[in-house]
Amino acid sequence: MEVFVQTVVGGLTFGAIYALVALGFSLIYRTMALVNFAHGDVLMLGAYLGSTMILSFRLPVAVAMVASTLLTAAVGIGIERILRPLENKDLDLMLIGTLGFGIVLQSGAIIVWGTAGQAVRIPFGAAPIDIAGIIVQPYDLMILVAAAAIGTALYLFLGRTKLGLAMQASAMDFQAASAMGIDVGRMNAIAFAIGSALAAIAGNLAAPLLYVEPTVGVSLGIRAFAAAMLGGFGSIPGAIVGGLAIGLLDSFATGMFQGYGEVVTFVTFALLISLRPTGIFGEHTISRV
Amino acid sequence: MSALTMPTTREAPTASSLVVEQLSVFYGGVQAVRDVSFSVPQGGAVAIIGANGAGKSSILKAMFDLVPRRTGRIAYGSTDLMRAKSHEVVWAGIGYVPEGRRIFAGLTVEQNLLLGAYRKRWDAHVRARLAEIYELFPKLETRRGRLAGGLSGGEQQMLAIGRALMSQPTLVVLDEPSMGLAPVLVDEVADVLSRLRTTGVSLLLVEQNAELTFAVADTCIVLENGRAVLAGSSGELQSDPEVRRVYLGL
Amino acid sequence: MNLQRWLLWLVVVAVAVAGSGALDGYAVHTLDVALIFAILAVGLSLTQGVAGQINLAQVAVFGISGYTTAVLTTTFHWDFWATLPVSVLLALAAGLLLGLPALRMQSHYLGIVTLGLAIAFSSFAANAPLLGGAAGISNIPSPGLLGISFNTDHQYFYLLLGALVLGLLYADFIRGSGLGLRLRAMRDDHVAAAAIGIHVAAMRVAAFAFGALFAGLAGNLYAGLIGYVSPDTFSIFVMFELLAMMMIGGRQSIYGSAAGAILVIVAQSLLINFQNYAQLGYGVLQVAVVVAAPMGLAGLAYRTWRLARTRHASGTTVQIAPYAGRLAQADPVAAIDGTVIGVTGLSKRFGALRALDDVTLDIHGGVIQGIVGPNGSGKTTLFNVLTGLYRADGGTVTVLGVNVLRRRPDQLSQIGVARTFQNVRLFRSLSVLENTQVGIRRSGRLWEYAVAPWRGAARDREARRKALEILDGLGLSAVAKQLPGELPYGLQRRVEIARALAGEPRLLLLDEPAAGLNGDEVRELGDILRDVRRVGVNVVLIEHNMSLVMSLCDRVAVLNFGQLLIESEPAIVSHDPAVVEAYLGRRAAVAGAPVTVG
Amino acid sequence: MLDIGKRAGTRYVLVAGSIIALVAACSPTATNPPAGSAAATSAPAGSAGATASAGASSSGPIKIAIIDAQSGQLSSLGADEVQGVTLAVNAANAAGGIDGRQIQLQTFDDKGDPTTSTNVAQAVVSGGYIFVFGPAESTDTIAVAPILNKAQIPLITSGQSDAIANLHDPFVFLNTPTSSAFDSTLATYAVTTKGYKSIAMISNNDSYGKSEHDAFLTALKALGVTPVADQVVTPDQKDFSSALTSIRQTNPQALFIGAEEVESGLIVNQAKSLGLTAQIIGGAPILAVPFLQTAGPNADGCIGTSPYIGNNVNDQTKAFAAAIQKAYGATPDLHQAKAYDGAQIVILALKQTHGQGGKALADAIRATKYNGLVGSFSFDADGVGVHQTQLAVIQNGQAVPLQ
Repeated sequence: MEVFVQTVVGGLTFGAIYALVALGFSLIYRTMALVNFAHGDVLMLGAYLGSTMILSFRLPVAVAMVASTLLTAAVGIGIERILRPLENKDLDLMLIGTLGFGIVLQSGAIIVWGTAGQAVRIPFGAAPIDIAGIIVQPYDLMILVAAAAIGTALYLFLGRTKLGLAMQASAMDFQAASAMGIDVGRMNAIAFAIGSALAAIAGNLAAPLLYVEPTVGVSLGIRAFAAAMLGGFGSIPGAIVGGLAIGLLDSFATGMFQGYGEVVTFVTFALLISLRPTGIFGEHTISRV
Repeated sequence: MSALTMPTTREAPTASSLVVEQLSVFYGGVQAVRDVSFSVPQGGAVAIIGANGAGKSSILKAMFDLVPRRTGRIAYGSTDLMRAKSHEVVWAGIGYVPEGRRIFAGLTVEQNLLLGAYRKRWDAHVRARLAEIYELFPKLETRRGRLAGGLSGGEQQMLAIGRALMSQPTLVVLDEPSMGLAPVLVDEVADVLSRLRTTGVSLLLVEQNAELTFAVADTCIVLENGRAVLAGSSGELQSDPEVRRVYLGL
Repeated sequence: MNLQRWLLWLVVVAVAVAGSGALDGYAVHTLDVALIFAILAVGLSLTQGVAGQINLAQVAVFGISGYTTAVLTTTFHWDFWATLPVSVLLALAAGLLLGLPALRMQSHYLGIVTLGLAIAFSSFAANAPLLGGAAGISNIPSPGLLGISFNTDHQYFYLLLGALVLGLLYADFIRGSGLGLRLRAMRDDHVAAAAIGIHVAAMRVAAFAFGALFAGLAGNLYAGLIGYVSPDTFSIFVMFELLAMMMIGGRQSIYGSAAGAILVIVAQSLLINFQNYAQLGYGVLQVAVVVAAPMGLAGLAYRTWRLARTRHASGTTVQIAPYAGRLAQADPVAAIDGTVIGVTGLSKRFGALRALDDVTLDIHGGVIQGIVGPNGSGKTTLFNVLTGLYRADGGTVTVLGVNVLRRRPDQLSQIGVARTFQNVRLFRSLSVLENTQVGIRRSGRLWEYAVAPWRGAARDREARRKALEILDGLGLSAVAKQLPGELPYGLQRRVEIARALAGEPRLLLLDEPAAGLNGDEVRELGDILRDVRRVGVNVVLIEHNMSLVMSLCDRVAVLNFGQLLIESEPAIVSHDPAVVEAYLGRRAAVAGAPVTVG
Repeated sequence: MLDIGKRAGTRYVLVAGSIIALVAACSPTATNPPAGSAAATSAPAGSAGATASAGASSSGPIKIAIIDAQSGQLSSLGADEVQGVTLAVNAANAAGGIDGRQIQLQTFDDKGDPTTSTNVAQAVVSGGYIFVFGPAESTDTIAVAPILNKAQIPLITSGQSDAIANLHDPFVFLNTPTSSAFDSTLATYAVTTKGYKSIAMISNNDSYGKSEHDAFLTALKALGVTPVADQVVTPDQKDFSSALTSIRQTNPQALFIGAEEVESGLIVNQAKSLGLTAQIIGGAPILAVPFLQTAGPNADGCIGTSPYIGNNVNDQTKAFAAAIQKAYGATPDLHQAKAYDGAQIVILALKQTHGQGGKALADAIRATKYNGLVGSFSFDADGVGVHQTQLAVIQNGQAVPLQ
């Protein structure tokens, strides 16, 4: 029981990180139909920017977080410019184009920061909460709360604000959206900026739990992509639920099957997606006539 | 009279006429529209009729830069639409009701309408406009919180028209507003469009439904294979055997 | 293959053999690895480039074969060559399994599922004691054959060169064969492919099987070359590299993919000491390829070649002969008596919309039947139900005496139903001839291409002859080698009819065949359809062009709001008040008088 | 659609023909009898190259290669080793080289990928290199060993897996003790010195983790102790709460970690936050910089074992650390140290052979006795040179020798 609950706690913490990354994936996909395989590397960039500001420039953690998020968002706008020709292309092209861009980001990071990584500490030293042997770190709780808050904020932004509605409209029917006077190109740039910002936030939040190095985004990116699919690609609640689900699945699989955990995670995932390709909250049409 | 008010002088772009000259539209190697010229005077109503595939919708799409390639001249007042991007056409004061409605199915009725006024600040003016649209289409008000995708075909058409009117356009372009509508609903659309005309808004209409066309438009252009083969007032064309031929193959 | 091509191959092989002798061990070893990846890329090109099935587990299948070879030679001490068939068969089995998800999903869904399975494989290999865990399996013996042991890189080079050349020839044969046509047709448009009788599910699985075949061969040879396998060898990073090689070379070209693999590996070996900047450049190259040359180097070469050729041939524009009634030269066949299509109480709803509402309609043999009605009246929905694209919500439909509800489109095609689409749906990367050839039906003996290619080739020649005959009949011979996108719209419509006729249908359904045609083309269409009926094919068309309907059709059915208004002779239909109202409105119908013009 | 060359056959024949002519013109060997003759093919191309460089070139620079990951996930390891080797070689060259000949050092990037490793191994063979330093990754070492053996090029690797020693390859040498040595030191300390009865294990399943796992388990069994928990994780894993909670339930006195630096750091962090109080023990990663960075304050009190426990142990290590700091601005750890030692050994051996490579060099390396940073080298038949590791405890972020 203790193991079970503790596994849930651990799974949810990393699940929340996956959820944040998956949110960015989904937002970019639903707005401009781009499957961005460089998203994990954008996370890496955000994490490096944040950790460098903390370690080298001695900025306060909160300032570093905000600044690195804004900076990554700005970079995201640039990336959107470069990847714009890939929108609505077939997956082969998006795959190799965005993977190629990921290679650019990774080798760029090695050139700038070198191969050695950076470690940042958990920003506050609050005592762990112990409930009948189940230990919850305040930082883990903060990540969960942050993911929930960001997910909710994004949901409200998309559903309640003019800009959010315009982005949704562009995603649903870009021709009709431009017939409303919406500049669809700008919506895409904004979506990419927000998606990149989400990756940067996830990178900053995850940094104290990991070690910031050029390849830190790879395994996070793959799991987050799986999470976005499992939740239903393009769906905001789906990204959250999918992220938590992958986090839990991963934790239980490695707990129960040890070294074979990764095998179990991905085979289970493949089976689930095969049974329900649309995911939990998914797109309703997969192949149109 | 109508719930619709004319655009207030403060906000209105100068009402002007639409001029289309020598317009051609190409899809790859295929020419869908060949050297079509016409104009819609300020406050006028023009309809383009013809069989499926004659190129009617392509003309409207060309206005909004939604076709692969177009040549010729399209101007609305002082705005050269050939140089405007899709969304900038709307800024010039043109509202568009696309073929097949193209409402945002995943958004609510009210969100759809508000997006029609995307270029304006969503303030009291827009709220007032929204109220006017609801007065014009009372059914939409009762469904304001519902997802637009769940509306019936007729309601969706009303929504598409209402959405286009939210920006207080001086010219409204409609692509087959009667498609798939029951006769009673076609009458309703015709009624709305007629009332719209009384507010001074110009109309450009692509239609299959002859009754609606002749009821609403002053002038009709008959298109065949991308070419304008006939033009005239609704009254003249209504009894023209050529039109009958186009419609019924007699 | 003609003499020129044989000569070309001879020269290429001779250059490779002579050139390799001059190279040092490193260069040859690099080439060896490049050749193995070329074989792998050729397989991936078949699955992904030719058949359009995203496969991110090609390297995992490669690994399955490599590990099989490793385990059998080291643990069980098999002879190297004895492991080849087993390795390939296991790879093939893995490929077939991998193809199953493709039956339910495509594009990025298929991508992430195959990626997930690939990760699962390398993770499994890192754990399984039989596979040596993370340390892998070393000391795999290199193969020997007839007293020659391939234990140097130079000797191995000849072995690999032979394997690659055979692989290329086979892949190129498959790509151009009837089977390859089907795979490419499915990639271009799987709905239209099903409508002409292609079993899409079988083709998707076959696509993965072909990829696996090459991966199996490559894996076996890899184990023999390197003598060592480990989970890292078959990681997803290697998969992404392979993908890049194929894309840079040109995914839809067999030769391009192979060249891409060789090029990338050779370039990497030359840039080995500039790693970080080389990686940066490599990433930039990938983005550039996608943006500037989505069909890779092969695409660029092809475009250059086309450009040179058209400049060469400028001034000689192809003259299209008008339709000259060649179809009618075929022997007239007795039309079917009685009901061809029997529809009873048919309903189809989309949400709240009743697209078809209790439609009952009998269409008889020997007549040209028109179906008309305003936009949105349910005509196309009716066709889609008749051809198996939509499931009906109620009612019964028999076509040619067979109850067709719940049948797949390709099964209906086997019964003898062919159709055209409202917006021409030709296979855009197949030539006019290929578009027609792929429509020719054959009893499903596609496995022949795998086990007895010469028999498949003979059938292809026969199919090609038939297709040329059909094109000749429709006056399309002059454009047989062109791509549909290069033709005017009217001719594209005619090609679509040729494709439909290639299946020797007994019933041809045409969805707005006159849309977008000019007056002459419409008249020609009428002539063609009359001749089509004369050779024994029942013709049903949806049409808006009323003059065509009135002049061509023997019977006309009118739909409005998903209901049947009337079904009768054209003259009666056009005077029916309900029809006039549907088209011209109530006033015209009530006024009545002008209707009697005709 | 892309049937290139279908109709352009003639042109291609011409092009291909001119390529032949070009190849023939450019390469003198191409005009020799083709490589099909029995003599040419049966002699491995590699050994021909090696013999040539070993015998013929008795003047000019002596070529030595480093094969290590310079990109990809293992690149930081590779970068460390290049520093250690370069420092030693530069010093030797400054002091006059080998009988007046300079040592020329070339780094080859294998990306940590076995296929690439074998590629670059061939490059080394063809390039006339007489000695190879590298790969830090055991799987890559196992992949390249047969190629270098065939070409008679000695190799000193930094991999410590027992599988390398088990190759019994006369050309392969290790500049570090094997996992068995590390882990028997640890096990003896835990069981005999501290008297721990309940010991838990957590290790990952990559080649390093697996090797550590097996070695520690064997050492424990030899001492008559069965671990109370034996959890296996994956190298990519980020969340260890399930494994660590299971371990916590067994309430062990010590927890052995068999994983690389960063993962060990993450495990320690999560173990501490779950309230696990067991003494943490582990191999060399526990004393390395990335671990200390990742674990931060949680590293204090952890006990690791390594042949090189820090830069402040004696004058030799202090001088070495200062030199690395001066040359690269970096603080060295085991990776630089063992690379430096390996390079010193080969330099000594080269002096013995007067710059000759091949079997002579291998024999000379085997015969070399050297008192280095990581211990006293004396090679055994399997190529293992040092057999001792020392224990150290982390105090205030520094490794301190354990008395």
